[in-house]
Amino acid sequence: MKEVPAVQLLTPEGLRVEHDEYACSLNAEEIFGLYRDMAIVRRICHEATSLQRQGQLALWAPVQGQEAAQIGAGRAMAPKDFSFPSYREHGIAWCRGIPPTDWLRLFRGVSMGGWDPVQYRHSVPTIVIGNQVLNAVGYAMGIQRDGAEEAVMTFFGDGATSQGDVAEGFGFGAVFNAPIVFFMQNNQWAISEPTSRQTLIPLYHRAEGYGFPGIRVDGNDVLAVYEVTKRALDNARAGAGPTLIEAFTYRMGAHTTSDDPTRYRVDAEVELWKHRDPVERVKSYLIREHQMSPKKFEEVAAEADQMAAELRVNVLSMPDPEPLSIFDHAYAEPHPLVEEGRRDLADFVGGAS
Amino acid sequence: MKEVPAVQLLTPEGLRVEHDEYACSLNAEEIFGLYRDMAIVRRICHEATSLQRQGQLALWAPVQGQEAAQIGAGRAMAPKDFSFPSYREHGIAWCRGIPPTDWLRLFRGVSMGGWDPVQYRHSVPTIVIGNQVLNAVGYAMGIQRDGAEEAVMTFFGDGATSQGDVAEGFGFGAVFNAPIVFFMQNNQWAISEPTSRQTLIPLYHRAEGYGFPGIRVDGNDVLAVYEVTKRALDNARAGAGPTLIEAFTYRMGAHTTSDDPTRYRVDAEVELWKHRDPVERVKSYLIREHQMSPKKFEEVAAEADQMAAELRVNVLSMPDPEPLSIFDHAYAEPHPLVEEGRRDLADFVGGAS
Amino acid sequence: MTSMTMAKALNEGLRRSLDRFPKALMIGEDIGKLGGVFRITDGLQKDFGEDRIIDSPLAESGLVGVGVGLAMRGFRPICEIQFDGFVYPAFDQIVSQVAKQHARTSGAYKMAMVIRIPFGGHIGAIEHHSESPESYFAHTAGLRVVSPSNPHDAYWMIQEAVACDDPVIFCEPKCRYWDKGDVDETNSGLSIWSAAVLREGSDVTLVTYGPSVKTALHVAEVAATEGRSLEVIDLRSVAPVDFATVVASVEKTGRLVVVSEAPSTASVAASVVATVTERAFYSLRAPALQVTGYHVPYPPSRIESHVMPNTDRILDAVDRVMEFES
Amino acid sequence: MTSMTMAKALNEGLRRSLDRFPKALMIGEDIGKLGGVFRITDGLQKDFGEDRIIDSPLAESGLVGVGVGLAMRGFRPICEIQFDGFVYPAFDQIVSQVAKQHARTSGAYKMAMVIRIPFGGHIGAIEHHSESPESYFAHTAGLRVVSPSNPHDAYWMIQEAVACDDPVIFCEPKCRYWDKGDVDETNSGLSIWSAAVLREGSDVTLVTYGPSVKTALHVAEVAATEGRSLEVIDLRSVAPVDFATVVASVEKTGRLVVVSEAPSTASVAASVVATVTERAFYSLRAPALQVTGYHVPYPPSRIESHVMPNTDRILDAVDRVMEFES
Ligand SMILES: Cc1ncc(C[n+]2csc(CCOP(=O)(O)OP(=O)(O)O)c2C)c(N)n1
Ligand SMILES: Cc1ncc(C[n+]2csc(CCOP(=O)(O)OP(=O)(O)O)c2C)c(N)n1
Ligand SMILES: [Mg+2]
Ligand SMILES: [Mg+2]
Repeated sequence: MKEVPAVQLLTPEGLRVEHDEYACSLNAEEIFGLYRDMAIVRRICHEATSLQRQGQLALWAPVQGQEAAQIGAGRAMAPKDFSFPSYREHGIAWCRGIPPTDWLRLFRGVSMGGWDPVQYRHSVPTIVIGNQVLNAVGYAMGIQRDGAEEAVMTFFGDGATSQGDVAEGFGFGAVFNAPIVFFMQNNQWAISEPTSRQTLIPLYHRAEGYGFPGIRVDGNDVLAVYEVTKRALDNARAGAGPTLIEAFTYRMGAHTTSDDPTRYRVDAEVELWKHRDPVERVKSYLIREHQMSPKKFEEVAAEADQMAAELRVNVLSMPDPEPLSIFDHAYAEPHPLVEEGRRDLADFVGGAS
Repeated sequence: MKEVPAVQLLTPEGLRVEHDEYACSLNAEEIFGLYRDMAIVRRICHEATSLQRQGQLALWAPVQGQEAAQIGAGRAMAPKDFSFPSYREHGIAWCRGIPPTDWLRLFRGVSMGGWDPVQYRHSVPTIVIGNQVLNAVGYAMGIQRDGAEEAVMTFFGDGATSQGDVAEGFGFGAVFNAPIVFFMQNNQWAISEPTSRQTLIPLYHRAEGYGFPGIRVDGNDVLAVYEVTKRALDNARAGAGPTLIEAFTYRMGAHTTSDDPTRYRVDAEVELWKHRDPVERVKSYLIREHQMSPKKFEEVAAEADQMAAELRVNVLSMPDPEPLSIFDHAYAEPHPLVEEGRRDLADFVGGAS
Repeated sequence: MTSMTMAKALNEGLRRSLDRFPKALMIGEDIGKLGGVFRITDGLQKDFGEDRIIDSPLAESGLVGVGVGLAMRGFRPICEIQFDGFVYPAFDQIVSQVAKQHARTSGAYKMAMVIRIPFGGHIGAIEHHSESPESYFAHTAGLRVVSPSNPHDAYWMIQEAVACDDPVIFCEPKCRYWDKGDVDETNSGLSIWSAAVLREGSDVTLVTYGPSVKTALHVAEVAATEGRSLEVIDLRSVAPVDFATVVASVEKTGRLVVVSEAPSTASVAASVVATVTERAFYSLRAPALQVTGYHVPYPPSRIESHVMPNTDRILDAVDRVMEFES
Repeated sequence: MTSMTMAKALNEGLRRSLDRFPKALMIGEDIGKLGGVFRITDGLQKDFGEDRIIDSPLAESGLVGVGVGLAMRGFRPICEIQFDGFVYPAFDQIVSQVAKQHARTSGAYKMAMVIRIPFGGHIGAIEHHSESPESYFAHTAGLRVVSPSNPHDAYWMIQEAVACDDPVIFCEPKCRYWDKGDVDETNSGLSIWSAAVLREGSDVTLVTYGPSVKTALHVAEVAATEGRSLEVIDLRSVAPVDFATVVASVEKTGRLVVVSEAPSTASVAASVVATVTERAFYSLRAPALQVTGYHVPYPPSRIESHVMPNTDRILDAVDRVMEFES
C-alpha cells in the first residue's frame, strides 16, 4: 500500500518540521520526559521478553517500535480520562501509572487482569480482538449521561479494523456523538498478515464512512502523536464527538514470544523501520536541537535498568494464585455451583471446605 | 439528515433528465416492461397484505414504495448472476422468475425458504440482518475461483448497515476484489428507527472507508437504478471489484403487517413520499413522453389482478407440511437423533415409524 | 392484586426498576417510540427520556458491547434483544465480556446487566423468531439465566434481575406475553433463585420453565382425570437451578419428566436430568425422561404445535415413566 | 504405520483432503505463510496456492460467513478458528446459517464445511485460549461435533470431516498437538461417528473425548494398580454421540464417570449422563458422575493443572461410584 503523508513534527532524523495544523506545545524538558517514558517502556519490555525466554512468563507481546505511538497517546490523556487497551499497550499502562510488575501478571498466568482498572482508569487487557472498542464507546456514553467532561480512548490494531465489533463501535460512537478517541496502531502486521490483507486503502479513511474525522499520524513521532491525540481528546471532551487516529508505526519484534516473524517478513523491511526508530528519533532531536547532555540519557538508562531489575525480582517472587481463588469472583452474588465447586476443590488442594 | 443529490434520470414528475455519467439505455417498450414489473409486484404485494389480514399468512413484509429500487436492480442482473435477498425483496424474486406463490410460503409458515435457490439463482430470504452480505461475498469469491464471468448482488437495508457482518462483508469484498454489488435500500426506516439512528452522514459514504465506489441513486427512479446497477454489475464481472449502491427510497407501508408505523412517523412524511411514487413516476413519463395509451396500463392492471387472484387460490389451497418432514433435511447424511426423532414423532402424528 | 398481562407486568416491573435505580437504563432496537415490537417498553421513553431508554443502532453485539462499558461506568444496563434468534450476533460480547469481566477484574467491575430475550415458539412466527437459546447461556459460567412463566413472576423477577449485581439473561416466554394473571404488587413471594412447586402431586415430578409451564399445568389436569397425580415445578431460575426443590419432589414421587422446547443435547433439560439422577438416584423408580424439541431447526410455524412438546408428547412421557418397574 | 505428532497428522490429513477434493479450500487467520499459529497448515499454501489456502482478514464472522457462500457455490470450505475463544464472533453465522442452510433450502445447498477449532486448556495460555466450546455446538441442531484424541484419529477424522456433506465442528485438543503416535495411513479403523473402547475394563466406564482421553487412560493405569478395572471410551464424535457403544459398556460395568473440561451445566457430559442413565437405568449400580471444569471462567494458567479435571479428581469420582451400593 502506498504510504500517504501523515502528521509529522519530527523527521526520522530527529529534525523538527512544522505542520500547518499542529504545533508542538511541549518544551525541551517535557519532551525529554517523553523520551524517558519511551526508554523505560522499551527497557521493561526487553526485560519481560527475556523473562519469558527464561520460562518466567508464559507469553509476552513486545511493544518495541510502537513506543512513540503509545507514549504520545498516553501522555496526551488527562488523568480523568479512561482508556481501554488491547494486549500490547504497555506504554499506555506506564502512562496510567500502573507498576510494570502488574503488566506481567496476565502473561505469567497468575491473573486475568493484573491491576485495578478503577484506580488507574485503565481497563485490563482485552484479548478478543475488537471487543474493547464497543465497551469503550459504552463507557463514553456513560460519561455523557453523567455530564462529565472526560474522554475515553480505546486502542486496537490494523488487524482489528476487520472485526465487526470495531465497525459497530464506529457506528455507535458516531450516532451517539460519544466522547471517544479510536486510537489505531497500524504496525503493518496482524501476526503474519500485512495490512493489505485488511484493507485496500489507508485505514484512517474508515472514519469517513461514519462522518467523524480520521487522521494519520506518524506513529514513530512522539511529538506528532502527542499533539494529534491531545486535540482529539479535547474535542471529545468538548462534545465534538469521536476521532479515529491511525498511528502509522511498526512492530519491530515478533507478534508475541510464540511468533516467528522470519516466516512471513523480510529483513529489509525491519531494517527500513530501524531507521525510523521512535526512541532514537527524539533522542537525536534533544541532543541536536537542545544540546542535552549524554549524561541525562545515561541516567535514564540506569533508572530503566534499575526498574528492570526490580521487575525481575518481583516476577521471580510472584506467587501462584490459590487454586480456590477461582471461585472468588466468578459471580458477585452467592451462587450454588460456585459453592459446590469450592467445597469439591478444597478436598483436593486443601483449604477451608 | 440532509438529502444529497442522487443519480436521477426521471424526476418525481416523470420528466427525463440527463445525467453526466449515466445515460438511459432502454427504449420505451423496455421501460414499459419495467412499469409492468413494478405494477405487478405492487399488486401481488397488496394481495399478500390482504391475505395476511384475512389470517392466511402469519406475516407479510410489504415492498410498496421500493418497487423501482428492486425492479431496476433486478432487471439489471444477467441471468447468470446470483442474488442474496433479505426478506422484503419481492421485486427481485419477481425478476428472478420465482412464482409469487413461492414468495409467500415463508410468510405462511409452511417453509423456511420457498423456492429452489439453485434453479432461480436467488438465495432464499435471510432474516438475520446482515448475514447474507457475508454469504454473498463468499459466493462471489467462489465465482472468482471458478473463473466465471458472473456477479453477485446482495440486498440489505439502511438499518443493516450498523451490523458488524455488513462491515465485514465490505472488508472481505474489497480485499478479495470480489465480483459483488452491495445494494442497499435506504427506505428511511429500520422498523421504528429513522436512518439517523444508524448514521450521521449519507450511507453510501461507507464505501469510501474501504476503497471501492459508493453511489447514491434515486431509488424511486427505475431508470436510474437500472443504469447504476447495470454498470456496477458489469464492473464486478469485469474484475473491477465491489460497488455499494444506496437506493434512496421509502417504505410506504408498515415494516410488516405486525407493525404500526403511526407510532413513530408522521403522515406528512408519508405524504411527501407519495409524490415520489416510483410506479406513478414511470407511468407519467410513458404517457407524457411516449404517448402510451391508457389501454396498455389497463392491460397490466388486469394481468396483475389475474395473478393476484391466482395467488389467492394457490395460497388458500396450500397444504401444511407433513410434520415428519422436519426430519428430512436437518442433515444431509444419516443422523441418529434425527432417526430417533422421526420414530418418536411418528407415534403421535402417524406415518412410517 | 391486579390482573394484568405478562407484557404489562414486565412493563410495570421495568418502570419500578427505573424508578428505583437512577443508573438503570435500557438499550435495544425500537424500544423507544414504538415501545418495542412486543410493547414491553411502551411509554418508558416518554417517562424516562431518551438518555435512559435508548433506541439502539441495529447491532446486537453493539448494544450489548456498549452495555458492558456502561456497566463499567456504574450503570445498570437492561439490554433488549428483539427476538431469540437475534442474540447470536451478541454471543461473543456476552460470553467473552459480560460473563467474564467481573472475574477478570477481581470484582472491580460488576456486570449488573440484564439481557432481555423474548424466546420460544408458538406465535406463528417465521424463522429465527422461535428459538430457545437458554442452554447456551446456562452453560456459560458467569451468567445467570431466568425465565418467568406468569405475570406475577414477570413483575417481580425483572425487578430482582435488575437489582442483581450479576448479569442475568432474562428469557421472556413470548407466547405468554398476552396471558393475564394476578400480580401481587406488595409481596414478591419466592426469591428469583427458587423454583416454585405450582401443583403438588405424588406420582411424577414434571419440571419445566417459561413457556412450557402452562402446558405442564394443563397436562397435570388431564393426567388427573386419568388418575395420575403430577407435581409441577416451574424452575424460574434456569441457571442456577434450585435443585433442592426438584430433588425433594423427586424423592417424593420417584419419577421425573423434564420438558423444554430446546433440543435435548447439551441442554438445561439434560442437565436437570443428570443432576437430579445423581442426587436422587435411589429414589428414582424409573429413568428420568425428557420431552424436548427434536434435534432439528425449529419447524415452520404451521406445524409447530404438532411437533414441539405438547400435551400428547408430555402425557406419553408420563405414561412411560409410570410403566417402568410395573 | 508412521509415527507422527497430531499436528503433523492433521497437516497430512488436510493435504490428502485437498488432493481428493479440488473444491476443498481453507480460510483462516495466518494459515498461509505462517502455517497457522500451531503450524497445522504448514506448507499448504505453498503447495495448493493462495486461492485455496486463504489468509483471512481478521474477522471470524467474516471467514465463516464467506465459507457459507463458498459452500453454496459448491466448495468445501475448511475454516480455521485460531483459538477456541475466538469462535464466538462467528457464533451467529454458525448457528443461523451454517447449521440451518441445508434445512432451509430443503437440501438444495449442502453445508459441506469443516470448522476447525484448537480447543481446551493445558498449554499455559492467557485468557480465551483454553475454552471448551463444544457443548454450544453439540446443542445446535444441524451441526456435528467431533474431536480426535490421537494422531491416527486426527489423520483420518479430518479427512472424513472434509468428506462429510454436513457441517462439522472439528475440535482439536491443542495440548495434544505435539504428542506422537502411530498413524496407519492405509486403514482408518473406526468410522468418525463411532466411539472407541480404548481400554477394556469391568468396574467403571470412563467416558471422555479430546484432550482428556490421555488423562483417562492414565487414570485407568493408576486405578489398575489399586485393583480397579476401568473401561475407557473415547467418544470421538461428540455430537452425535455413539450411545450404543457407551450403553453397552455401562451395561457391563454398571458404573459411569464422564470427564470433560467444559463446565457441566448444559454440557455434552451432562447429556451423556442423562441419556445413558435413561437407556441403562437398571444396569447402573451407582449414579453416573461427571468430572468437569468448575462453573467459573477458565483459571489462570499457573493453576490450571490443579483445578481442571486431573488424575486426582477423576480417581476420586471413580472411588465414589465404587463406594455406592457397597
Ligand atoms: C477475535 C480474535 N481473533 C483472533 C485472535 C488471535 N490474534 C491475536 S492478536 C492477532 C492479530 C492482531 O493484529 P492487530 O489488530 O494488527 O494488532 P497487533 O497484534 O498488531 O498489535 C490475532 C489474529 C484474537 N485474539 N481475537
Ligand atoms: C440480527 C437481527 N436483529 C434484529 C432483527 C429484527 N428486525 C427485523 S427487520 C429490522 C429492521 C431492518 O431495517 P432495515 O435494514 O432498514 O431493512 P428494512 O426492513 O427497512 O427493509 C429488525 C430490527 C433481525 N431480523 N435480525
Ligand atoms: Mg497490527
Ligand atoms: Mg430500512
